[in-house]
Amino acid sequence: MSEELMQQILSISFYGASLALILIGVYGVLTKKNLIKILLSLTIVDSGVNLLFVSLGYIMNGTAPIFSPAIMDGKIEVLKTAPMVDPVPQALVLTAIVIGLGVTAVGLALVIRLFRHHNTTNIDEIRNLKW
Amino acid sequence: MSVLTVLIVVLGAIFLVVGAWYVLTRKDLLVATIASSIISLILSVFFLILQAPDVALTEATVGVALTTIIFVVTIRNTKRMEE
Amino acid sequence: MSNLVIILAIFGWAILTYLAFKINKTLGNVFVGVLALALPAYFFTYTPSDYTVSVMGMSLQFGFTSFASLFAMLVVVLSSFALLYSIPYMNKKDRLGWFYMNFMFSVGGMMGILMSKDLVSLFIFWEIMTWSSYLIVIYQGKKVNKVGLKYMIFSAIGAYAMLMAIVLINKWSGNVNIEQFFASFPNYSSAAKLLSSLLLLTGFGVKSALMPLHVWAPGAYTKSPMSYTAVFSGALSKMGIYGMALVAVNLYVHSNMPIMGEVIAWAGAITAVLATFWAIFQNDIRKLLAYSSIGQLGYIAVGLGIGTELSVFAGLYLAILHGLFKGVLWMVVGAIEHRTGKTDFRDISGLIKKMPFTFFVALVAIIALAGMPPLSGFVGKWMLYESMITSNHFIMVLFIFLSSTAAFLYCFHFLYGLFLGQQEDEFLKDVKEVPVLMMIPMGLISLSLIAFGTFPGLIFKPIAQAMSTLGFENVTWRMSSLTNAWGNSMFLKPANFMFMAVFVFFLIIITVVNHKKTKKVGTKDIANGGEPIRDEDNLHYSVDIYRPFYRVISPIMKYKVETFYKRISKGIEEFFQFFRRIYSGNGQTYALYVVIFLTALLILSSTIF
Amino acid sequence: MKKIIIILLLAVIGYFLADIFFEIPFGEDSMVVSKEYLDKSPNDLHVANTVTSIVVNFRGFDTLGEVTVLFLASTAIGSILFRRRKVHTKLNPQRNAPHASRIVQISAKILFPLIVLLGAYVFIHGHLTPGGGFQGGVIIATGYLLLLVTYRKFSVSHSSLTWIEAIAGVTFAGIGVLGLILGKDFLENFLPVGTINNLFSGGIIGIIYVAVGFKVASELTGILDTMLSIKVDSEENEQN
Amino acid sequence: MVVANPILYVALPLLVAFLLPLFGKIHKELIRVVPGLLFMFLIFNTVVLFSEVTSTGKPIITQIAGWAPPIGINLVFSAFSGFIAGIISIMGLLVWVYSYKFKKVEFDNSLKYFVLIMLVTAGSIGVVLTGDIFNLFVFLEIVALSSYPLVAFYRGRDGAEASFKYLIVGAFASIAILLGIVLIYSQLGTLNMAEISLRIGEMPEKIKITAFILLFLGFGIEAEMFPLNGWAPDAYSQAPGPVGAVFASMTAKAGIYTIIRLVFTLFDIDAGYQLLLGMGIITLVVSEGIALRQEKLKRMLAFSSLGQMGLLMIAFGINTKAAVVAGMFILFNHAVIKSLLFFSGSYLVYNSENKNIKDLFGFGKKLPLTAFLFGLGAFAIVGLPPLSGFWAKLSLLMASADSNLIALIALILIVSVVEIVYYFRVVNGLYFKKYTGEFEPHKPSWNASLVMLILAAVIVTVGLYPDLIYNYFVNAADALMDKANYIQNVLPSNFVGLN
Repeated sequence: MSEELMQQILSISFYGASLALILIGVYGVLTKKNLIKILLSLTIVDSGVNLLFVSLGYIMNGTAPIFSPAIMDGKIEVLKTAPMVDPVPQALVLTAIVIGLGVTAVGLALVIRLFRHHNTTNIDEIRNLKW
Repeated sequence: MSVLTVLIVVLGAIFLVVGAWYVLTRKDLLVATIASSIISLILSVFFLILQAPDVALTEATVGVALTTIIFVVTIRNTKRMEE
Repeated sequence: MSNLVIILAIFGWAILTYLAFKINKTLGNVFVGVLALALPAYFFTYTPSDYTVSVMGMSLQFGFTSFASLFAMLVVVLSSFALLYSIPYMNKKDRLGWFYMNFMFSVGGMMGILMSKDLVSLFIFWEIMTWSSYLIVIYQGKKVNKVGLKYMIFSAIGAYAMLMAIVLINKWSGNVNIEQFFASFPNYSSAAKLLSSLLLLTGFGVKSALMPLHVWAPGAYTKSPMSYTAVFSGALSKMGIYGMALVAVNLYVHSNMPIMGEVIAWAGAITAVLATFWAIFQNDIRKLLAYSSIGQLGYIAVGLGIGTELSVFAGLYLAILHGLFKGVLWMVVGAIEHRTGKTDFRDISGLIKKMPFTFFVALVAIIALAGMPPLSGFVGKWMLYESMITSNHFIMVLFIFLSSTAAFLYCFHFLYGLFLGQQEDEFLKDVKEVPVLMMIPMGLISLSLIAFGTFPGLIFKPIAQAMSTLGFENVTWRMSSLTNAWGNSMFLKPANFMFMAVFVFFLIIITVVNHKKTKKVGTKDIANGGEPIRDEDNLHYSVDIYRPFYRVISPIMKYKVETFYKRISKGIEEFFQFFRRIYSGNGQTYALYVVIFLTALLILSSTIF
Repeated sequence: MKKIIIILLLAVIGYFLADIFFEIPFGEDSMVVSKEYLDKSPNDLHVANTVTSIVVNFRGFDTLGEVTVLFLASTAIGSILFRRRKVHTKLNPQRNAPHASRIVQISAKILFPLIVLLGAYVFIHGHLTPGGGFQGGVIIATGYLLLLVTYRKFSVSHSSLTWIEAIAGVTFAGIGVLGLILGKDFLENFLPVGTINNLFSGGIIGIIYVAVGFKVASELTGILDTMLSIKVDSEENEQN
Repeated sequence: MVVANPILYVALPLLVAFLLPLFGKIHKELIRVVPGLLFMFLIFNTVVLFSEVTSTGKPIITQIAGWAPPIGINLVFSAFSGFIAGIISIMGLLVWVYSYKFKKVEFDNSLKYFVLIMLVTAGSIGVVLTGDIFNLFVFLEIVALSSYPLVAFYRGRDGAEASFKYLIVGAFASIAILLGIVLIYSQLGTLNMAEISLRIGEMPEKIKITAFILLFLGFGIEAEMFPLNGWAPDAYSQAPGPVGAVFASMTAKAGIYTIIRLVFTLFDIDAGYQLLLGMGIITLVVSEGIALRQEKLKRMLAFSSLGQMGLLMIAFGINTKAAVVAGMFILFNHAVIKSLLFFSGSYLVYNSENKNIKDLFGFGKKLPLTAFLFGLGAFAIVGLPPLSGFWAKLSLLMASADSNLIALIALILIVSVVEIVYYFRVVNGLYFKKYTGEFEPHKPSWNASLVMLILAAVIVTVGLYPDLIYNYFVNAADALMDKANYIQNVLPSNFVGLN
């Protein structure tokens, strides 16, 4: 398999997968009636965005942005044998994942309280506030 | 990057999409939650392939373990089945 | 001393008065009295000077023109009398501090309007006047209900129309100075001319209660305490006239837009007729006076709208005069309300016996209102008719004639129903003449009305000076005679004496002839065809005395503007009721809106960006 | 019907997004600022793991925010599911259920220190190897989760959690402020950077990541404890 | 040692928030006292920094971790962002004073309450000050995550429901923002806002527009733009009284700030201004119209608040200097007046279950001061002179007249009439309807009264003498509109001039 084709296939799989995750997730948020399902869908969307971000930072045949002793030879000077992938998206995604966790956790706590209050997890039945 | 990796990626991508759909359609929330944790697992493999070990580790701990646990706890406190 | 200080002093004094009432009622009353005396004393002795304040890059100018000081005179005189009158009138009510504070605020607002030489400060003081009068309108609390809201809404519509005009003028003229606006108005494009003048007219028209915008007036006039209504109807509504005179004369007469003048004049004429009709059928004296006020303001608008020298002169004369006699009449109503606690014709009668002074004052004011010779109203009517005839407004003459004739009906109703007619002893038992402090203002204004009837030149002089601000230089006037376009002149002194002599003569004759036939009758004293009279039957003569007349003209009276407004407001509310459905209460729907919005933006991205 | 509309909407969005994304070439080097990071991380900071140096130093402010987010999440859950202290012992049926089987209990006992050790390793070596404060913290939290699930009556001491949380958080923010006090920037390194690939390298980065690890571990344990100890009976009304 | 530094706006609240549980262990009263000291320090910080900015005329750029802007994150304290940060910190202090005795809450609850209030303040200020777009996203998340529990703070209300709606929509916002950031980063390789703004021309047109749309959507949700603000009325109305003021004066300010930065600084898309203007008009009309039909006081206030946000968008969308100055004025007014309305309004309906407007009938006599201040706020927000609302409205109208938007003037004024109708309905009811006797009035504590009086004094003072703060608005507008200056100050070395 040639390098070009591989790149093509990889780009389609990564971009396609993340796009599909985002769209499926949004679809879930918009159509599922169960509160927990909605939050599950939101985590799926989050995963999609994260995957997209990381795959944008990827460089073909790059290595992880960690300087290992083999490369280093114990010297301060850094030797680069292979290009390193972009570390910034990784750092940002790290943050994004934790934020997503926080939001999901708060959302689930709200779900528990809503369930105690309304005795249901159907979003259509939780409509005390309207108009 | 070897052909095998490409193959894994393609399969994984398909599995991701199917898994996401499965999560949405499954009426049993517990199963859906477990399925979503499997999605996270595949994602963390993807991150590893994309040379992002830090993210992979985070996704593996947060997405696979912690998020799932919180969901399970919530389901225990509410209803297991989606009506 | 700059002009602005007066206004600030009034505002500061208002707050001090409020605090004084918190401490002690007597102290508060002293504060009110001090302002009532100090205001005219200061006003008639100081020398005006200009003053400029710079706010947010705009320069706001203050100073009196001679036109403004004409109105300022009216405001000062009327409000100081009304303040004096208030002291006994309001004595038994609560929250006096609040009342007087807002009273003084609105006086300060009116002075501010007259002092402003630029539109922004005019608007600011206009709004101060508006909300302070609103706060007085709603002062009486629960009884008021929706009147205050209606007043506020209409004021807001007017004020915002004015604000829009100001903003546009600022753009088109480059600044907000009034004189420069007039100077640059001829250079406006015709659309700009039309838009700015329509907006300004709406703004001023609301306060002067011109016909389609008068809806608030009857309620607001009747629901505020009478001592304030004297100022409200007498002076505050003149602020609308002030603005309208400025705009009408400066813009249309001098800038060749007579069509707008015609609009004002016709609006005034129609207002005069319809409001007078409405006044006739009222059973509440306050309502009667309120509609009468609206009608009278219509005359003034006619005068200003026609826009010839004589008509403007007549309009201004009527404006000043209306302020005075309507002030007295409201005070009379206040006096009656103060002593009897009632304002309905059904409940009041025969007050002449117990309140002769009030009757006399009311008589003078009513004659002035009706425009009969010995008193000053006649002079104004005379000039108004003449100006209409000389400017070929013959149909309008008919309207005005109809309205003034009809006005006799309610004038009679007023006098007869309240002071003459049936007398019930039990009703009159506790009624006394009003206290001296209330008599003084009423008496003094009535005296001035009599004086102006013979020597109208006393007011002609300041009006003539004021006319020079409006671009009519060298208006000729005489102290006690009227000349007309055809060269005839009428000397008022002999004419009035003659008229009075005839009047007294007939009075004596009628009294002598009827002396034996008169007898006192109560409201239940009535011949009936065998039907027993029940207690709840009110057989007061003056109730519904014009019912046959009403039957004749009822087809016209059916159409009320109010229903039209009601329908509009209802339509608007229902329209937004529909919008409320957007917020369906379902979180998912809100998320869907987000997605729809995103899709719309993406689809339209090629056209928008 | 609604679903079809939604699918159509999503199809439009998907079309536009796909249109955009497939225009961005995959796997090509388009680094601008990152080049600086890759250069400065080993040379100036002496940190082997560039991601760590970005997370803790170059973009340390983000991480402070991130730690705050977790802190907020824990506070938020506590606030949303707030219980009174008195009724805390009255746990829900789940917690009152019998303990897990003995095998599970013993293996949990054995596993727990190992898991904590792993977590500690991960965050202590955050600047050398993949992983760091978050990952290590989460791993430790899962260790506590194991205990919470296995021993139904096991509960974490809230007081000590509070202390750990506070001290760890204050260490992070305090190190930042300390930089200010020492006349440097907020979060700027003021310690010797050491030799690259040694444990003691990278100056404050290691310390901060350890603090983050403790913070994350305690927050997440707190969250888990709160969520697991929910009482079932209906809530009492509070009015404003 | 540095006494005042923009970084302290964020660092100190976080530090105190982390430490607050420990303070609670020392003495329970410290939980309430310490946040107040913090807010006072923040105001001191504002005063020092702002005087420096005013005297030098240049923004203060703070690097973090010792790296110059494109590499490290930086904070920009300019006449514009600093002004908003100042408003937020002052409102923070007032909210603290107000809620000092708002309710007898238990130890744990009041701890959480003050932690959340501090963090929402810190987050909002962080959003306003930061010069890095991903950092902005993080702070927006902090704001959102502290808002969710605040909305759901009381159990007796439907706060959880409101909070959940907010969470769903807010999650969409964060996804959209993150996607936008991803697109920008993939093309420009940087996250610094100054550098993005400098090099935005390098982005391919299509990607640029999509990124703009995504960010506009995300920030629009935070800025309570019309079709995206379904969460807002629920959140405003279900939150505890002071939190409504927090939303109006802090989070909404942060939201509108983001969208202003997006349109004014980050992107060079001219249609962005028109889009903002159009959305502002729609938001204004729809929200004020719906407010007309509300039966619940807080919901009405919420919709009115949305209307004000629309007005703000209009002001900034016109994009002339005069309009931006007017926008700053409205922003200031909205923070002050809406807070006063929420503060006084929540005492008027204190004991009412449903917070209906008809529950407060006749309270004018029962709670004279509170009712009076509510009335004053109503007068001010509809723009009656001589209160501060008038000048803002006047300057906005004059600005739109200068841009030949005559229909817009008419529209704003018509909407103002609608505003008058519903506010005066309440005021009328307050004073002139019969007291039902169903609900006991609750007298505000002295600290709440103090806060309301301070706000009222500000409204009246600014109304009487707008020049007192007018210059700050002008400076802020200058700082906002001078994009080249912003870039040059942040990136002195890279800057060669705008294309």
